[in-house]
Amino acid sequence: MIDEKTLADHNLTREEYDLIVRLIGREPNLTELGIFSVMWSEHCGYKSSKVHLKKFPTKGKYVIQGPGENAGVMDIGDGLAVVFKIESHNHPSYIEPYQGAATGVGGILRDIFTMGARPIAVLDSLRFGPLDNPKNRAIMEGVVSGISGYGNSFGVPTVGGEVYFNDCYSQNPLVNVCCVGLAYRDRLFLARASGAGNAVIYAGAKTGRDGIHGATMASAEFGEDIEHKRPNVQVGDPFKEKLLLEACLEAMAKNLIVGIQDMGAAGLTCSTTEMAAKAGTGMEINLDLVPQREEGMTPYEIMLSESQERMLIVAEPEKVEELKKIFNKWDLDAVVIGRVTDDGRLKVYFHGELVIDIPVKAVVDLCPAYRRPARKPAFVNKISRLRKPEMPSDLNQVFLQLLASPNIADKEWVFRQYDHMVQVNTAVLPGADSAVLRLKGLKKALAMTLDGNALYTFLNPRRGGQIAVAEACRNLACAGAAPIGVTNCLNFGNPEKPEIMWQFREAIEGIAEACRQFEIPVTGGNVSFYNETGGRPIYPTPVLGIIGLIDDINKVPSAGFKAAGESIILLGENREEFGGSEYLRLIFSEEKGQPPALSLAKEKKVQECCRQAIRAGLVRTAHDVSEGGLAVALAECAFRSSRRIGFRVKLNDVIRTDALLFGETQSRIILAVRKKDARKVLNLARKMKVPAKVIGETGGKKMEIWHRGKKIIDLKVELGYQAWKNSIPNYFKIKK
Amino acid sequence: MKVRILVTLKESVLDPQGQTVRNALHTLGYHQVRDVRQGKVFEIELEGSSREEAEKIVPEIADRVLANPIIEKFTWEILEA
Amino acid sequence: MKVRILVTLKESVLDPQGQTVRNALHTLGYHQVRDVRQGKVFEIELEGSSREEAEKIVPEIADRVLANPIIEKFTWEILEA
Amino acid sequence: MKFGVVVFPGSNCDYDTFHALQNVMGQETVFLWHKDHDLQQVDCVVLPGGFSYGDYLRSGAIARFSPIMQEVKKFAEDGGLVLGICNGFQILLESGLLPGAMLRNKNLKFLCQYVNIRIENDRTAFTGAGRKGQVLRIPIAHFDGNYYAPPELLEELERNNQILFRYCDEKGNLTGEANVNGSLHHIAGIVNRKGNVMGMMPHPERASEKILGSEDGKIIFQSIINYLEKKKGKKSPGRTVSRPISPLPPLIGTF
Ligand SMILES: Nc1ncnc2c1ncn2[C@@H]1O[C@H](COP(=O)(O)OP(=O)(O)O)[C@@H](O)[C@H]1O
Ligand SMILES: [Mg+2]
Repeated sequence: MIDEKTLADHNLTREEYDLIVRLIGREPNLTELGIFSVMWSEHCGYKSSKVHLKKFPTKGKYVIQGPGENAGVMDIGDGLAVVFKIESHNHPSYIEPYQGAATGVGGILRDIFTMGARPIAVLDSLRFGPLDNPKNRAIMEGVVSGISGYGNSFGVPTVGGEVYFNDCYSQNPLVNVCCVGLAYRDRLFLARASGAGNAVIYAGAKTGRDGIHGATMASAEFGEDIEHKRPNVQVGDPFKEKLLLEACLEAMAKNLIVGIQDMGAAGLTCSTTEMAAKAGTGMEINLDLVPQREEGMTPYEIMLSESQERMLIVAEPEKVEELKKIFNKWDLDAVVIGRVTDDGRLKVYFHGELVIDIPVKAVVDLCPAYRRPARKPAFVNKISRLRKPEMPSDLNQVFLQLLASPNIADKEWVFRQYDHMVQVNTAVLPGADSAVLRLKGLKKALAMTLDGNALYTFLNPRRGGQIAVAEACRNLACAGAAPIGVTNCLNFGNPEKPEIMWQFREAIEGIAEACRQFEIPVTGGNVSFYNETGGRPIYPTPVLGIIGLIDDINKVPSAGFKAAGESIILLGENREEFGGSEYLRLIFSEEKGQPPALSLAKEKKVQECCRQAIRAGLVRTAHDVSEGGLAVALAECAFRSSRRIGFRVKLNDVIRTDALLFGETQSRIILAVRKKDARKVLNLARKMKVPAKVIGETGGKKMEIWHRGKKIIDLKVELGYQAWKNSIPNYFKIKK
Repeated sequence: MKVRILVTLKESVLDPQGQTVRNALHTLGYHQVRDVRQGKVFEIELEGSSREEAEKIVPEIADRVLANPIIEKFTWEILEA
Repeated sequence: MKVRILVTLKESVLDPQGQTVRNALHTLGYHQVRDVRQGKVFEIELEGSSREEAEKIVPEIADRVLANPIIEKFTWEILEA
Repeated sequence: MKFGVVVFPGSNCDYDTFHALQNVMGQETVFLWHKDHDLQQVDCVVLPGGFSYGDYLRSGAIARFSPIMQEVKKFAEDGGLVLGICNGFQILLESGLLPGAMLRNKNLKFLCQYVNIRIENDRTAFTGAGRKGQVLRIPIAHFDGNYYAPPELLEELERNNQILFRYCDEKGNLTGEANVNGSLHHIAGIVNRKGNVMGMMPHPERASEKILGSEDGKIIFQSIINYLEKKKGKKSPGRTVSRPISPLPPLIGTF
């Protein structure tokens, strides 16, 4: 009955099928095959990545819950816990940008509140093809409004993120969304169906034929047949999700819930089997009781539907009535559809017939793990060789061009569409290195950031992974925050290709090494493979989401200059490095060379020094040096000051001027301090053995940079500001 | 020439807006209302177009710009020739 | 019974959505498009209603709920009896 | 004074407003559930921001039918103070408690940003603590804040001094650029003829603490408190927050 075509349609190999037959002791029926197919998909089963993900450090003093649950949980003291996780929604966002991105937000929000936390912030990492192509603009417009449409309505602030453009994303945009939630430490909930005899309750939206096989879609490469995958897209209902949030949190606070899991990828299938497997129990459900939006749905469709805004809850029978009352108060359905059993099996009834009967362990825990072959791609050595570029004649012009590069230009066009202030906690709004959220009633605060540099990772995946961690932590350090936990989204091509697997393995090892060095545990994340269309993979794109803790929110510096006449200090040192820079890419169209060198030990010291200076109350402005180099970082400090204060900087490093201005040497932070405090900061740096010097002063209406006695940059702040500010909006201006 | 294009969600696609309107109507006592689907309407004025031209470009416009064929469908008609 | 209600902005109210669509169409080379107005369409399924009942309640629903009379106007028709 | 913040399904600034009134302004504050008919003897009703009923039909269009709104209408007719913020303003317009309507922002995008608004009339219950011409820096966050009214009505609003706030630049000039959503006459907030019902698009509760970047929003809350104290002839107890402020909202809707 199950032929090769059916297997291929389910993305299962003959070997995997044989394993299924062995595990359940007979041939599966089609519905059971569907269940294995989604649960053993790359998206749910992590079959190509599992062996490598083990390399991440996952323990640490703050960790309450590491990988394996819906989200990671960190203890931040005062009886509070932070719950956070990142998720990709790449393929759906290409097919239907608005709904794809919107439901991506919806999914990650549920991951957070299913654990008992109230979502307090969202961050988004977006990657598109270049904006001169109208198709890319349409995708970006749709994605941004989808995120805004869902998050704003739900009432969670979208406080930060990143946007990056490169042709490799034209057919495969990336939409990664990270959510941060806050919970009481002693009121966390897990996805466990404990206690045989307990009721299994279905809550939330009705089930329709939405997104059937979304998970397998996320686990396959796009070919020419993309058209027929289209119906998989789901429509989100943020209003319903908001009600679901309030109802769930209320039921949790009233202690009515034993275990709970959202129905995300693979819907009922995933939530029933996982909850039972984790608790070592079984489950029996009756599909006739599942609220349905459409008529004539088959067990296959009901089990695999990915309709949004649904939850599966396990509760003690005597609490069911009160639970229902709460959901009804919030105008939501909550119905008992089955019960927990102790036989370790998932038994599903439909029209009085037993249509599924399989061991949950087989589905959840026995998915094969592959150690896929890895091979260093031939191109790596070739692209890492770089001839030094010719020195441009007009550096001011190059500077302006860089400021207007969409990768560097102001992203306000994006975050202005996001409600980034709802919940009245956002103390540092988008536009700074990291977002800062106050915790009402407390002095401590949270900082958060998303970071990744795919070009670096493409050129050298191991170092790219390390730099992503280093840069994210550096962003936190600029807010005075110490990193406490990591989540990550690994966006890669087809893992069945050894070259992709090599990139993946290298990047993971780089990230793991850096996390170990910074002593921060990885508490969760997401792997998105098969980001290829027509055989062309994206650049390997790891995105790191890191949470930091701030002792005293009143000492957080701003990202822009605060006043004229302050000393500008550079922590770290300038080196002659061109590889992987935006400068090379934009001006010379070269995506080549080695990414900047990184010493994790030095990086850590620079960050620690920055943090200590901030804690001592000495720092007025802090900003790290990243894409675009030192000149761009200084310009951003000018642009982000409310009065657009200029600067004059004098440098004497014996390196090429263009490398000094635009090279992306790591481990550098710009500080602005009151003149009288400059000495104190330098002393602190000397004690910590961190290179530091005063390089100039804030003030005036111009950006001036001198190199060894020669003025090399001389530009009105306003001119640079306009180029930086208008670049992205100009692409979207409607031509009348 | 004036044409009208109606864009609505495909039957099987969730329509949260329509559902909310239906619920509101029930609350107001309009229990006869069994189902509501909400969509968009575009009224387009075409300059000096013939019927043949309209028949060529209107579906094209609807498909490329006004509707997202993945989740929406459209119908159209000529209001004034 | 199935009815269709069209809700559009009054002529006197500026319709930026319609204008944006028109501009987008011009950019794509559809220069025949002189004007676009965008509105909403509701398709409502009424249970066991007679034509008289529909004629009573549909305008009522449209006026009370579906359209905001300050900025919008509506028309309606019976699709299926 | 006693404030009541209405909770509609989809409200999402309910706790923000509650926090500003209770924890920042030190006033007794309660939530009012949309299915209830009881206004709990509050002195002022606040309709908070958010997306009541998802704003799926039109912003604020469905909330006006909820049971609590019948009471709010009566309360307003009897002269009670009603403040609508953002979605609350939209609900007041839809329910006819304030004149006019909201269109989509002129750039057809959701806008979340600080704006400057100029106080146009400081002789109302909602602006008494400020002065005419004063510029306040308060954030907006909305999709439909492009105020519209037919010409006769606009003229009437002008004539009766019902326009309380207009979008302006930081110096108070009514530049086209400052009018980010395209509102007619730069209108950011209006009051009814009787002066007891006010709606504004900017969010004063988001601008009530220094740590969030602005405290200008407090002027609106303070005005209301001053007005009520004067009317009732007694002082508000002032900052009387006894409970520690919790970083997480209480359970909304469990009352
Ligand atoms: N997609 C986005 N959503 C929200 N905020 C964004 C987004 N993209 C960029 N930002 C904000 O713009 C600012 C600049 O981003 P970026 O240049 O990537 O910062 P950095 O290099 O310091 O990580 C940051 O505050 C960031 O949070
Ligand atoms: Mg940075």
